[in-house]
Amino acid sequence: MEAVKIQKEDFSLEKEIEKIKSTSKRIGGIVTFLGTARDFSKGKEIKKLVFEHYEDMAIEKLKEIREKALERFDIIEVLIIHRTGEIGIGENIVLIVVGAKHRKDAFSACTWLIDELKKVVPIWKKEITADGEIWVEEHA
Amino acid sequence: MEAVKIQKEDFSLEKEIEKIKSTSKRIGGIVTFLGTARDFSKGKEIKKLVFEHYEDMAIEKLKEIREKALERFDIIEVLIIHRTGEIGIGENIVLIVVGAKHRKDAFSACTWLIDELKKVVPIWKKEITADGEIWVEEHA
Amino acid sequence: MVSVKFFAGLRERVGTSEIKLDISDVTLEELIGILDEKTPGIKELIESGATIALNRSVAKLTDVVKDKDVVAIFPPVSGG
Amino acid sequence: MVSVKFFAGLRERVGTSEIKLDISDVTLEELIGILDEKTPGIKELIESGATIALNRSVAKLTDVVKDKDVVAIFPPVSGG
Repeated sequence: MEAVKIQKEDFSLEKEIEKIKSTSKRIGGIVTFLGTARDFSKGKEIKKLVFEHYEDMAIEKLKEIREKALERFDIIEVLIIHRTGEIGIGENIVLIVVGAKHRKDAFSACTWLIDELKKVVPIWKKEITADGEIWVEEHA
Repeated sequence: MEAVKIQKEDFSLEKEIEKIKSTSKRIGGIVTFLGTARDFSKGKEIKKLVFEHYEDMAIEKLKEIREKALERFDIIEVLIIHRTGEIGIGENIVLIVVGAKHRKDAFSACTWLIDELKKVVPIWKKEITADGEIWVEEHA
Repeated sequence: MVSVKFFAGLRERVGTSEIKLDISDVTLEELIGILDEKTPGIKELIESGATIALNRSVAKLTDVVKDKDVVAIFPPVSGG
Repeated sequence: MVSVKFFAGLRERVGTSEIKLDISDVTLEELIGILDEKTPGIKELIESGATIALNRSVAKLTDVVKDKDVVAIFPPVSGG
């Protein structure tokens, strides 16, 4: 099982949840965060998004935050997928799935993981609007 | 769209997520909680679970907590499904899906909803173990 | 006629899922007294931590039950 | 040979995704000085908030770059 992935293609939530479930019968709560492309951001209408990533380092960083989460929280398994390239409005961008015995640990780990991903993983978002293209560069 | 459901059959996460997405292009974060049947609870090995519910009131209470969440949090849509009857180990029990512009609101609402569901919705769980059947009756 | 429903562990301990009572304009406290005369021990079971709902809303012992009302008595919920 | 990669907005402002430098045993600070001589203005771009990674780990300006190392210079990340 590849626990972290960066890919152009869309992903299936159902399949990723099945993967998490198949790792242990001790799982009682699965919390997922799915980030999707909004049509509006800070007053600008968005037509589509383009993601660029630093391939080697981004995968390493995803592995690193996954392992930190497994150490820090009482959880059983974590899967992370981030898409790259062009992403249309309403499409999936990122998926984090956390399986744990108890829901509180799954919620804490999932919240921590997406915050951390947005801080340390070298992936960049460009918003394509009617007025032009803008790299999003504010700090998390 | 039926926003809250209690049903014997399993449900599809993918379909519920598609429903949430189709309600608005403003959604940027979708947080889901999926409760599944663990094989172990407080030192006892579980063979399966049986859920009983007070039909009329359970549906009303699900609608009530959904509406409260929509008032209390800056979120766009909420779907809740709870299964009833016999549920085998590893199977799905409950699904809560929350769509919001921003992830923090989606996480807060989803956590609040599952806590509230466990407190006020008239559904009861019986654990079937090798040693017998036990209704779970501790307070949340 | 008032319908009194029992659920889950309480249903099993009481031994039935529903009791119909030909009463009206009594408080829930009085209704429990009437139930206890018919099925001794019910009062104790209820007092050991049951929730009472009147027409699908959680109720107080002083609430008054009328004809065609539905009373539900159940143990702490454990869904999710 | 040291490879210097640029990403996202910084890549567009610098105008290239990679510059190869035939250097070794210099600090990252010295490397930036060398880049700025070849492409004036890079130093300012980097100092206005870029992250510098050396062999895929975030690095300090005093870290030393050796032959075959990979340096990456990029703006604040915005994934997720």
